[in-house]
Amino acid sequence: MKLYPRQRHRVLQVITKLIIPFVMLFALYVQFHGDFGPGGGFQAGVIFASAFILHGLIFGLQHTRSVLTPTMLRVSMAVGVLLYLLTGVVSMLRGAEFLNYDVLLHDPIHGQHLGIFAVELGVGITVYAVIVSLFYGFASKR
Amino acid sequence: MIATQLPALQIIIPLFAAPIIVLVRRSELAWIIAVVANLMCVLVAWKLLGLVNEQGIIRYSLGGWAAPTGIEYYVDSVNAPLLLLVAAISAIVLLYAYHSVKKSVDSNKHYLFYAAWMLCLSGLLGMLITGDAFNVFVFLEISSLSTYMLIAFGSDRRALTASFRYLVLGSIGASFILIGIGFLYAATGSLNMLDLAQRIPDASSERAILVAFSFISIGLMIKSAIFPLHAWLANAYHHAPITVTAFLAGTATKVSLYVFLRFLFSVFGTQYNFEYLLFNVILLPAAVLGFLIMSVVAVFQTDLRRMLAYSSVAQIGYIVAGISLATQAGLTAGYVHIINHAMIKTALFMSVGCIIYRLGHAHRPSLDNLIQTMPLTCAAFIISGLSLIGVPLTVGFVSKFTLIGAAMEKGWWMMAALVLVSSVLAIIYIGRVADVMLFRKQRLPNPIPQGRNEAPLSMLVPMYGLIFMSLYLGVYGSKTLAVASEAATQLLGGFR
Amino acid sequence: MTWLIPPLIFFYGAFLCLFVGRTQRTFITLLAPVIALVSLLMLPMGNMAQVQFLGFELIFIRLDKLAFVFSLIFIIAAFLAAIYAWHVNDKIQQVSTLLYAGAALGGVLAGDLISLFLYWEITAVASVFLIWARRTPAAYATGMRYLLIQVGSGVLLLAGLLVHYNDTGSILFEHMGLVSTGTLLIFLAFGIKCAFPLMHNWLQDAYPAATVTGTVVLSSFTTKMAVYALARGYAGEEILIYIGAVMTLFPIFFAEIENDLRKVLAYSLNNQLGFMVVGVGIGTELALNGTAAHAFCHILYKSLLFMSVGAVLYRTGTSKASELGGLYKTMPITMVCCLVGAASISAFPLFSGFISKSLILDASAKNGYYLVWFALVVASAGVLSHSGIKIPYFTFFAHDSGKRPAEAPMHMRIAMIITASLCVIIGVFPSLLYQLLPYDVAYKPYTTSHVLAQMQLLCFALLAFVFLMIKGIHPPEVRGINLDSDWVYRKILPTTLSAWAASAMSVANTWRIGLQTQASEWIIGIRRLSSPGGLLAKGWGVNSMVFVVTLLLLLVLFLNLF
Amino acid sequence: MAIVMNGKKITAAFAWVESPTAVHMAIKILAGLCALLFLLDIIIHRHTYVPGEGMWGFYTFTGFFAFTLIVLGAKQLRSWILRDENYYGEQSVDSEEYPTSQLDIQNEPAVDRENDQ
Repeated sequence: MKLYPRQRHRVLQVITKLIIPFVMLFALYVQFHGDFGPGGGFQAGVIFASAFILHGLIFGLQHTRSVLTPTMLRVSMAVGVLLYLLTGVVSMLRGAEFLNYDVLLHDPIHGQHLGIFAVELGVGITVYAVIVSLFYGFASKR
Repeated sequence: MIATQLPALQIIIPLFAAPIIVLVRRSELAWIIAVVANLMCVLVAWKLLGLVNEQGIIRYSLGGWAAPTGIEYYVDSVNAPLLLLVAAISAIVLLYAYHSVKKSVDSNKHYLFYAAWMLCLSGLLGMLITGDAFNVFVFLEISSLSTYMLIAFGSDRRALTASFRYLVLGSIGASFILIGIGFLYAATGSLNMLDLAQRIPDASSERAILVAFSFISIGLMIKSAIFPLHAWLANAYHHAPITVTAFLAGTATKVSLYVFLRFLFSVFGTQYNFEYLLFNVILLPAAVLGFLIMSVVAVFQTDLRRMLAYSSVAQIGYIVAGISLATQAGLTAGYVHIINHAMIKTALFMSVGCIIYRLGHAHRPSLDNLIQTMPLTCAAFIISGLSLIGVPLTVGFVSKFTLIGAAMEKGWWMMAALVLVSSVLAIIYIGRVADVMLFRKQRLPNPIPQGRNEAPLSMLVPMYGLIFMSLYLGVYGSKTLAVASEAATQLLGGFR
Repeated sequence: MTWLIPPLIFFYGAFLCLFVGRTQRTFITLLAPVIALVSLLMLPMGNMAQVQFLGFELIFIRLDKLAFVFSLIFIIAAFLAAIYAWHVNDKIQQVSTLLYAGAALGGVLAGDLISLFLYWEITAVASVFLIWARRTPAAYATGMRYLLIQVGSGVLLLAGLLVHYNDTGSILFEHMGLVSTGTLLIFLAFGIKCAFPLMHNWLQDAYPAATVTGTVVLSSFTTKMAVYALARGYAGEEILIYIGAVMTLFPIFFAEIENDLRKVLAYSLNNQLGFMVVGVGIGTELALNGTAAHAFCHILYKSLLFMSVGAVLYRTGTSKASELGGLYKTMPITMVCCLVGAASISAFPLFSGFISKSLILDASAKNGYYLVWFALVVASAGVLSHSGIKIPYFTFFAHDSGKRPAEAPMHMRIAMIITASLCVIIGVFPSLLYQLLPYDVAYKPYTTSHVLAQMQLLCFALLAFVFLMIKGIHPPEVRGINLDSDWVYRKILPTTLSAWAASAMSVANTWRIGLQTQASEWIIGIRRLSSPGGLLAKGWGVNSMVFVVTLLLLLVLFLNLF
Repeated sequence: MAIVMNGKKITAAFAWVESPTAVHMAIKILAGLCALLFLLDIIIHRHTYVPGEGMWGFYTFTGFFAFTLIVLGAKQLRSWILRDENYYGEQSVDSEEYPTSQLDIQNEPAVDRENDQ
C-alpha cells in the first residue's frame, strides 16, 4: 500500500482532519444507541477504527502510530475483554448466573440496561483495537 | 454458592487470564498467571466431576436465560471426566513449558503465547461443557484460531505454512459444522442439543436432518483428524513448538472426538437407521485403514515428532473403531482410549520436547546412545512407548484389551486381529527409536556431547508426574474403565 | 504376604539393582533366589494373591505340586546362574536376568490366562536384553528376530485367551485341550515358546548369540515355562506325542554337524524338550511325572553344559568346535564338569538324566506308543552322539588346538561343581526328586533290566563312535553355517524381496507384469508411500486435502440421501 | 608331560589321556564291556513292555546302528545345508568374533610342543 507523504494532497488532509471527529462521534452513537436501535459494539468498533485507518492512509502510518501506539492498542484489547468478563463476574458475585444482568442494579430492567451497555462497550473497545492492529499489521508489511 | 457457579468458572478463569496476561506482558509473570489459572481450572473440573458423580447432571443457564432459548452449560458423566483430563493435561504441559518456551519462542512474544494458550484452553473446555450446538461452533472457533496462532509460534518458517494449511482445513471443518447446525436450526428451530435431540425425530424435513448430519460429521472428522482427513495434523504437530504439540496431541483432537460422540449419539442418537451407513461404510473403514496405514507410515518416519503425529492418527483410528462398534463395550473402549491416549501421547511428546531442548532436533538416526546423556528422558520415552504399544500394566493395554474384547463381542474377529497387527507395527516404530537410543554406538563424529546433559528438572518433574499418573491408571485400569462405561451408558441412553 | 510372593521378590531385586553399585548388584542377584525360595516354601498350597483387574479376577499364585516342582528348579537355576555370573559387571544383564527369572517363575505360578500372558510377555522382553548385551550389530539383529517371535507368541496367546474367554467365559488357566479356535491359538503360542518343529529356530538362532552368562540363564526358563504351560493346559493331547517325537529326532542331525558348540547345545535342548513334550502328550500320571522330572534334571545338566562351554568361550574367545581341542590339559575341572553334564544328558545310570528319561520312555511303552517309544530310544543314542560325545570330545580332547587357556575363574568352577554334584546326587538318590513330583507313583529306575538296556544302548553307541572315528567316517568339524528353517525368513524372504524389487525395476516398462512384480511393486510402493516425502507421509497441499474432504462429503451425502 | 602355563611348567592332571597306550587300553576296555553286556543279554531276562524289545541284542543293535545311521545321515545333511560362515552376512553371529572386551581371555599359545615330545 502506498502511503501518501505529508506535504502532498493538502485538500485530503484538511478534509480528513474535519471528518475524523464526526466519524468518532458517529461510532460512539452507534455504540451507545445499540441497546435501543440498530448498532452495537461490533459495528461501533469498526467505525471507530475506520477513523484511525483514514488517518493512517492520509498522514502516514508513522504519524498514526505516534497518535495511537501499539501499546495502547494492546491495553485496549485486553481492557475490552476484561470489561465484558467483569460484567459477567459482577453478576456472579451478586448471586446470579454469569452475565445475568438482572441483578446488576436495583431492578431487572435497569440491570439489563447497564449490563448490555457495559458488555457492548467491552466488545466495542476490543473490536476497534483489533481492527486497528490488523491495519497496522498489514500496512507495515512491505 | 461457588458450587453453582462452577460450570461458568470453568470457562471464565482461563478467559480472564488471557487479557490479564496481555496487560502484564512480562514473560515470567505471564507464565505464572497462566499456571495459576490453569491449576484453578483443574480444581474446578475436579469439583465438577465430584458433583456429577454425586448428584448427576449439572445444568447452568448462561445469563439466566432458560434452556431452549438461552445458552446452557451441561455437565454429565460424559464430559466431566474429559474436562478434568483437558484441564489437567494443559496444566501439566504448561508447568513443563517454561524452559522449553523460553528457548524456542522469541522472548517479547511470550505473553502472546501464553495468552493464546489460555484462549485455546477456554475454547476447548467450552466445547466440552456447552450444551448448545451453536455455542460449540463458537468455542470451536476460539480454540481453533488460538491453535493456529500457537502453531505459528514454531521456530522455523515452515510453521507458518503448517499453520496456514491447518487454518484452511480447520476453517472448512468449522464451516461444515456451521452449515450443519444451520440446517438443523432450519429443520427444527432449536439450537440446544437437548432440545434438538427431542425435536429431530419429528422434524419437518428428514432430508435437511440428513444433510446436517453429513456436514457435521465431516466437519468433526476433519477436526478430529480421522484417517483420510488427517493430513493437516502431521505438519502442524511437526512444526509447532513442541510444548504446543504436546498440549494439542492430548487435547484438541480428543475434544473434537467428544463433540463427534455427542452429536452422533446424543443429538442424532434417536435415529439409528441412518447412522448405520455412516458407521459401517465410512467410520469403520476409516478407523481400520487409519490405524493400519498410519502405523506403517509411522514406521518409516525419521523425525520423532512426525512419527508420533502419524501414530496419533493411528491411535485415533482405535478410538473411532471403538465408536463405530456402536455398542456399550465399543463406546467404553473408544472413550477409555480417548483418556489413555491423551496421557500417553502427551508424555511422549514431552519427552521428545526434552530431547529437542538439549539437542535442538529429534532426528531419530542421530540419537545414538542417547541413554548415556539423557537417561531419564529416554526412560520416559520408552515407558510411554511401551504404553503406546499396549504392554500389560500400562494404560495402553487397558484400552487395547477392551477394544479387542468389544470387537469380539460383536463378532468382528477381523478387526480384533487387525488391531493386534497394528500393535506389532507400534512395537516396530517404538522399537526402532528405543534401539537407537539404547544400543547404537556413536557413528557420527560427535553428534551428541558426552556426559550427563539431562533436561532441566522443571521439565522432567511434570513429565514424570504424567507418566506415574498413567502407570497408576494402567495398574488400576478398572477405575478409568468404570468412568468410561458410565459415559458410554450415558451416551447410548441419549439425553436424560 | 501378597507383596512377598516369589516372582515379586525377583522384581524387587531387579528394581534395586537399578540404583546400586556393582558389589551390591552381585549380592542381590544371589540373594533374590534365596529369599524367593524361602517365600516359596512358606506359601501354602492353593490360590493366592487374587487381584481384581479390568473386571477379571487374576490369580497370581496357584501353587500345586506341578507348579511347585517347576518353581523350585527355576529358583535353583537362577541361583546357580547368579554364582556363575559373579564376574559380570553389567547392569542391563543383571536387571534383565532377575526380571526374566521372576517372570518365568510368575508364569509357572499364574493361575489364570491373563496373568500368564503378562508374565509371558515379560519373559520375552526381559530375556532379549541378555542377547543384546553382547553389544554387536549381529547380536542386535538376532535379538530383534528373537523378540519378534517371542512377542508374536504373546500376541497369539492374547488372541487365544480372548477367544477362549469369549467362548467359555472363563480365564482360568487349567486343563483346556484342543477343542476350539481359542485353545488352538493358545496351543500355538505355547508351541512357539516350546520350539515345536518349524517354530523351533528362534532357539538355535538366539541362544548362541547371547552373552556367556546370558545363555546359561536363557537355557533354563523360556522353554521350560512353555513345557509347564503345555502340561497344565494340554496334558494328554495326542498330537503332542508325535510333535514331541519329531522334536526329539530331527535336531540330532543338525546338532551332529553344527560347529558352534553353543548352537549344538541349543539343538540338544530342542531334542530334550521333545522328550518332555511326549510326556505331556501321553498325559498319564507317570508321563507327567516324567515330564516334570525331566525338566528338573534337564535344567541342571543343560545349565552345566552351557556353563562349561561358556567357561571355554570366556577363556579362549571362541566356542567353535573346529577351533578347540586339547583343552583338558589346562582346564581339567571344567572338563570333568562337562563330562558329568554329558553323562547326565546321555542318561548314563547314576546320572540325573537316567532317572527322569526312563519315566517318559516307560510311559510311552506302557501306553502302547511303540513307534514313538522306538523313536525315543533312537534319539537317546543320538543324544549321546552330539551332547554326550561331541561336546566334551571336541572341546577337551580330539586334536590339540594349541590353545592353553587358564582354568575357568573360581566362581564359575564353584557354580559348575555345585551343578555337577546336583546332577550326580539326583542320579544316585532318585527318591529325592521323585517325592517332589506332582503325582505319587512308585517307580524304580534302577532295575537290572533298565540299567542293562541303557548300558547296552550307550556302550554300543560309543563303540560305533570309536569305530567311525577309526575308520575316518565321522564327519570332521568344519567352520560354516548350517541352514535351518530360519533360512526362510533370513535368506529367502530378504533375497526374493529384493530380487522382486530388482526385477520390478527392470521390467516395469515392459508388458510383462506378472503377479510377482505386482507384489514387489506393492512392497516398494508401501515403502515409497510411507517414507518421509511419500504420498501418505508428506504434508498434503491444501488442494489435495480439500479434494479429499469434498470427496468424502459427497460420499456421505450420497449414502445418506440415496 | 609338562606344559607351560604363565611361564611356569605345570603337569596336566589328565595327561595320560593322550598316551597311545591309554587310548588303546580304553578302546579295549570299551570293547570288553560291550562284549560283556552283549553276553549278559543271554543270562538276564529283561522285563519288557514293547514287542521285540526282549529280542536278543535288541539294545545293542539299536545303539550301534542308530548311532551310525545318525552320523551318516548328518553327514549327508551337511552336504546339503552347509554354507559359508558369512552366508547371512552381518545379521549372523556366526561370522563375528565374540567381543573380547566382555571376556577374560587367558590363552597362552602352545609353546610347550618341544616339552611334550
